[in-house]
Amino acid sequence: MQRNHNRPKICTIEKVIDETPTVRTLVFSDDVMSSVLPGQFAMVWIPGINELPMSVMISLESGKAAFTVRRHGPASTGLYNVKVGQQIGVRGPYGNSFDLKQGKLLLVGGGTGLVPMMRLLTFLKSGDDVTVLIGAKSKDEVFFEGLANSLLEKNPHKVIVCTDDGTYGEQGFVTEMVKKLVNEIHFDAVYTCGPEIMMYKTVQLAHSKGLFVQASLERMMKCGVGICGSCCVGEDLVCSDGTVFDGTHLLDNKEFGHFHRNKAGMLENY
Amino acid sequence: MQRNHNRPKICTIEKVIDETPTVRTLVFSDDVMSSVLPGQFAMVWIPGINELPMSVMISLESGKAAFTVRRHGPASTGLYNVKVGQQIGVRGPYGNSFDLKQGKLLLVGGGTGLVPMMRLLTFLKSGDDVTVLIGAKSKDEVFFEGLANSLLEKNPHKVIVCTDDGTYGEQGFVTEMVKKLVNEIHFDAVYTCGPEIMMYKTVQLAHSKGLFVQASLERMMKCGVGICGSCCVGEDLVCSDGTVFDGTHLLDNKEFGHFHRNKAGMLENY
Amino acid sequence: MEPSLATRVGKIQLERPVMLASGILGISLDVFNRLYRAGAGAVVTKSLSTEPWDGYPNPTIFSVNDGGWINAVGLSNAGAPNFAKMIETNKDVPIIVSLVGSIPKDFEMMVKEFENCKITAYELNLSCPHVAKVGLEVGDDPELVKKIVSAVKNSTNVPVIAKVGLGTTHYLNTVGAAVDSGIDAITAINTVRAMVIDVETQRPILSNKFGGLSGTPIKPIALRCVYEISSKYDVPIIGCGGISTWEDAVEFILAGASAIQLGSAIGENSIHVFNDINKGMLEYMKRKNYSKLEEMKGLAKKS
Amino acid sequence: MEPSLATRVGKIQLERPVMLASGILGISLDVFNRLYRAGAGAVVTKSLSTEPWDGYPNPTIFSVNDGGWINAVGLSNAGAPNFAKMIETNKDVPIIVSLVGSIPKDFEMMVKEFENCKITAYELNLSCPHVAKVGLEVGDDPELVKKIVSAVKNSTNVPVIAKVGLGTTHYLNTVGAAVDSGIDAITAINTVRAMVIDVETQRPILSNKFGGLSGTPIKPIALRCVYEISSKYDVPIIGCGGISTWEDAVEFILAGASAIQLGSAIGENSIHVFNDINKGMLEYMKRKNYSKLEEMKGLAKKS
Ligand SMILES: Cc1cc2nc3c(=O)[nH]c(=O)nc-3n(C[C@H](O)[C@H](O)[C@H](O)COP(=O)(O)OP(=O)(O)OC[C@H]3O[C@@H](n4cnc5c(N)ncnc54)[C@H](O)[C@@H]3O)c2cc1C
Ligand SMILES: Cc1cc2nc3c(=O)[nH]c(=O)nc-3n(C[C@H](O)[C@H](O)[C@H](O)COP(=O)(O)OP(=O)(O)OC[C@H]3O[C@@H](n4cnc5c(N)ncnc54)[C@H](O)[C@@H]3O)c2cc1C
Ligand SMILES: Cc1cc2nc3c(=O)[nH]c(=O)nc-3n(C[C@H](O)[C@H](O)[C@H](O)COP(=O)(O)O)c2cc1C
Ligand SMILES: Cc1cc2nc3c(=O)[nH]c(=O)nc-3n(C[C@H](O)[C@H](O)[C@H](O)COP(=O)(O)O)c2cc1C
Ligand code: FES
Ligand code: FES
Repeated sequence: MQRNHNRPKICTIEKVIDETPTVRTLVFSDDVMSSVLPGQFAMVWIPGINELPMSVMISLESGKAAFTVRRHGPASTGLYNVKVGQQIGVRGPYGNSFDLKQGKLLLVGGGTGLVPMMRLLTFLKSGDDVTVLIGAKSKDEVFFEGLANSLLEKNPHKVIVCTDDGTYGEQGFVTEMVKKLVNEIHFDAVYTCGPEIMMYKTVQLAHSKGLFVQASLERMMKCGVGICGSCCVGEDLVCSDGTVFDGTHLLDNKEFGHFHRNKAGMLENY
Repeated sequence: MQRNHNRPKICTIEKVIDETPTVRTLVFSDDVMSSVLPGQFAMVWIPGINELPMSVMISLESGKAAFTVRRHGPASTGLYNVKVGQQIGVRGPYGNSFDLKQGKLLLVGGGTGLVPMMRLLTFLKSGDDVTVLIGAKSKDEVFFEGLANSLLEKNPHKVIVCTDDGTYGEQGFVTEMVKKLVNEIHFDAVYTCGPEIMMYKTVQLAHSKGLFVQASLERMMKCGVGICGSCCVGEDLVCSDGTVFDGTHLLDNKEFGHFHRNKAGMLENY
Repeated sequence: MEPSLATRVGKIQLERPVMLASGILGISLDVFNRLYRAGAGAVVTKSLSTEPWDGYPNPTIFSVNDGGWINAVGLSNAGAPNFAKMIETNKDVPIIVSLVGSIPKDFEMMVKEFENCKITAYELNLSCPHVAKVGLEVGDDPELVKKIVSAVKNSTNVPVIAKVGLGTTHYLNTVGAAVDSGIDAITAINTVRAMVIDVETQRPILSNKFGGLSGTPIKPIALRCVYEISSKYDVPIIGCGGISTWEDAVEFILAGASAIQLGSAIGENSIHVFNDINKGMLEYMKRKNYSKLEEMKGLAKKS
Repeated sequence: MEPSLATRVGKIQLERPVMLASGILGISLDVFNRLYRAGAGAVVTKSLSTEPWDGYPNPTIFSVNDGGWINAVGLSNAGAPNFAKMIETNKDVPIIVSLVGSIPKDFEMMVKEFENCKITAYELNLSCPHVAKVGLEVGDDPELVKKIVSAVKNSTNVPVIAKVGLGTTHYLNTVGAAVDSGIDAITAINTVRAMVIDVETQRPILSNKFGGLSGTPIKPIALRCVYEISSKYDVPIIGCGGISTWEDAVEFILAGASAIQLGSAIGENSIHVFNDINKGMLEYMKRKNYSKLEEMKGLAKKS
């Protein structure tokens, strides 16, 4: 039978990597998921617990993919606790992906928002000059710095970590660093994924300099295919119109940066 | 949408040819039906009347196909009465087809059983030496003699008509002629379609001489796809195992030549 | 002359016959506007309750092998009062407000909330197959249906539609009860109660175990319901269930529907499906020489 | 150790769990033998009436776009007396005789006819959705079901199965009535009442207009019925509806079925489907370390 991409396909976890005390990467084999585009996500079923949207993390082994999850509420904690040999269900991939520009690129990622950024790095052209900004609360929560550097080995690049408390890298919000960089450098493209306030500021800053900027959004998701409506931001559907949107489009959207919807579908402030 | 071969596709009749006072050929355009194999049939829906299995007749125009129908009961009479511009539904093609042998070939057709024989003629190799026997009750009911001759233009061939009453061609049952010919000539293959008694005798005669022989059977049909069972002959299903069977196989079948099933599925003698 | 897609469902006048079904993308006015621009003749809101509901945990929707979708969203919604506030600014979109509740009072309270909104009709969800005490559990009780329909009809002048589905009593009795109580139209049908089990983990995939089957698998079932209703009752019908092409839409009109709704098809074909169907129906009408949709209505019953 | 596909449906012992459903290829003993050799664990005959029936004119069966089949064969059959004569010589095949009728007397008369035949069970068709006065019209009347089941149980020692479907009353009540009257097993479900209209000729395609939907579209509906029955009643269940792969078969076992039936899948995959499913189930059982089918039964209800 042909694979039905909209029904959970059962995958067995083959490896678990602790990235920080609260973030883990779970690796599994799946040809479809191993070759998704940066910005695309899957709906991940943790049997008996819940189903969550997750960006598809790269694996350095071919034919494999991963999820990098921060434990938070019951659902993500359920996924975080999945052990090697246990099964999850994966459907998708869903959503569009970042438009790949060439030249001087700025990637701004916060927390698990780094996941699509890492995949983006695997799509770079040889001449690209890449700056990766990694935002984290404190030293403990920094991850993927080494991975970013190794993926960028062959490119001119910089990986800058900013921690809110200054326990590692630069001190301050990552958006302060964005401000500084876009003032100094003309980037051919700015890509961002992470907490919405971070993305909102990054988009505003890049846009104010006339830079091409795209952000990958997160919203409550049920279907992943544009039926249920739970992921809407203004008139856009994050699952099927996004997750990646152009900055110019987003700044016209009254909800971006300000509201998200809860489980009942009501707008709530960020 | 992809074509669903098991649901009637509506076709408009473009031409009606009177072959005899009781037989008509209805021509329509359809790429799928124009290129079926000899022995294959369609289920033909006459809206408001019935649906009948019909061998798919050739058309000399490309992209077209036809049905050649003898008016008999209400169903076939309904089809016979369809006018140019009216619509019928066609599903299929169904069934297997004759195994194409080369060399000296004998084709034995009776009535509308000539339909698959005519299509078989369009599949001949250039060297084939072909004898076509056409059986009919009387002169009035002879058709496709000219067509057979013109299809065989480029081959060594003979078209022999036998009428029961001797009003045209040779006098006597076509099976008498079969007997004569198989006694004289070693045919590389014998193909037959028509009244079951004719096929039964033809198969017996050919088989007794050790000739390769195949017959295309008719039975009551509802589904055409091997679900309903109404077309069974012994353990064989005419619609999906046939319509074409090897003579050796048929002579092992206790029902062939003796019984067919009525609408209630009961065996009735021929 | 260009044929017209305009249609009348009893007192409800629509420019185009294809509506968005309830529960599909039905939570935001911005999205309603987009769907209307994309060719929907009207949009039905997510079914609303007196208070906000979170619905069931995920998995709540996925597709069934061999076509169709199964869902048990669990009627998550912002509640009628919040929703009414959101659509207060509506000017352009024909919005049909779907309501779900257990007793007449629930519905009366909700109808009050929408007094200041520009809406086209109410649709009473008497047919959700996977939430206790509402939906089908109401629709399966024709006496209760009578009370609810009468209560709503007494509370508003806006047309009221009853949405029915296959439950544990005969849905035609539910239709009869609604018709007796003055309903303005019937939507048929909702999803059909169903289940999918994953053989590897050996459990139902939906968190609620049971859900509703929608999309192409239920189309022939929905179509026979429309045909049966239109053969038995003189009530305007909105056909719903598995419609994804213009041929599907025409089938429902020929069976007696005045308009149609669709949901699942958006999951396969995106919201282009509205315009694709509009275009296909127009071409069909031209070819068959109809000037108005009305002329096609119920023709299959004449054969 | 090689796992075993043998299964017990109440008093009925089968070597393999996949049976041929009623009405599919069910008119000839020769074909039964062939299907048995092809891997069917048992074959159910076409539903038989007291006298021969011609059934409806064609079109009687065709496939629905997007999967599945619709049929209104109209229960054409040779009648119980003729059929009994035909299968008198049966030695090898586990044959389940399907019976259809309106009143207890019909069934009693037919059971008598089979006294000299080697048969495995009777299956009472209480669920054909497209023939008047029999099938669903009987199944929708639990009181009549009780009378019929009691009458048949009093007439024979052969196990008796009741086949239910979605009608106009709650099918679980029909199951309950059958269980109360001593039924040995339940088959669920029959086809679901449905219709297809051709938009060019503007008429229902089936000569009977209404027919029954079978095949993949009804699988999630059938599966929930099996799960519901096995959750409510302690009765052996045979799952039927849309099964075409070993995964489908396993889903039904996990939902509580002891065996399964299939029909439509043959139209897509030919009779190889029996062996394909047998093989797939065996591999699954090996992988999951089951030695007997019984061990998998109903596991999805534990989650
Ligand atoms: C496109 C996309 C990609 C994502 N990628 C990642 C990733 O790579 N790593 C990661 O750790 N997290 C990711 N998330 C966020 C993740 O889906 C969860 O929202 C987050 O883990 C919080 O879950 P929870 O445990 O608090 O949920 P709970 O509080 O247990 O929530 C229960 C339910 O609410 C839903 N829910 C609650 N909040 C959200 C939300 N903001 N978005 C979607 N669903 C929500 C959950 O799906 C779940 O069904 C992504 C979200 C989206 C939309
Ligand atoms: C594979 C195949 C190919 C055929 N090709 C042709 C052809 O090219 N030209 C032609 O004129 N006839 C053909 N027939 C025979 C044709 O299908 C009818 O059986 C025949 O026309 C008699 O129909 P009627 O009008 O008497 O049917 P009615 O008496 O009106 O019968 C009503 C119903 O019975 C069915 N029925 C009755 N007898 C038969 C039968 N022997 N086989 C199948 N169904 C039956 C009909 O399908 C119909 O549904 C073919 C039959 C088969 C099986
Ligand atoms: C995800 C989803 C949510 C639904 N929510 C509702 C609802 O809240 N109220 C309602 O009346 N119907 C609801 N339905 C049923 C649809 O409105 C519609 O009746 C059904 O899906 C059949 O149409 P379709 O096949 O075009 O999807 C929902 C269906 C789906 C798929
Ligand atoms: C052509 C056809 C004829 C049928 N005839 C009968 C019948 O006589 N008696 C019966 O109980 N069920 C009958 N059925 C229903 C099947 O036995 C079965 O319940 C239904 O088709 C669902 O199974 P499937 O999806 O595997 O086909 C028939 C089904 C089809 C497709
Ligand atoms: S998650 Fe359902 S519409 Fe986006
Ligand atoms: S026609 Fe139905 S099995 Fe052959």
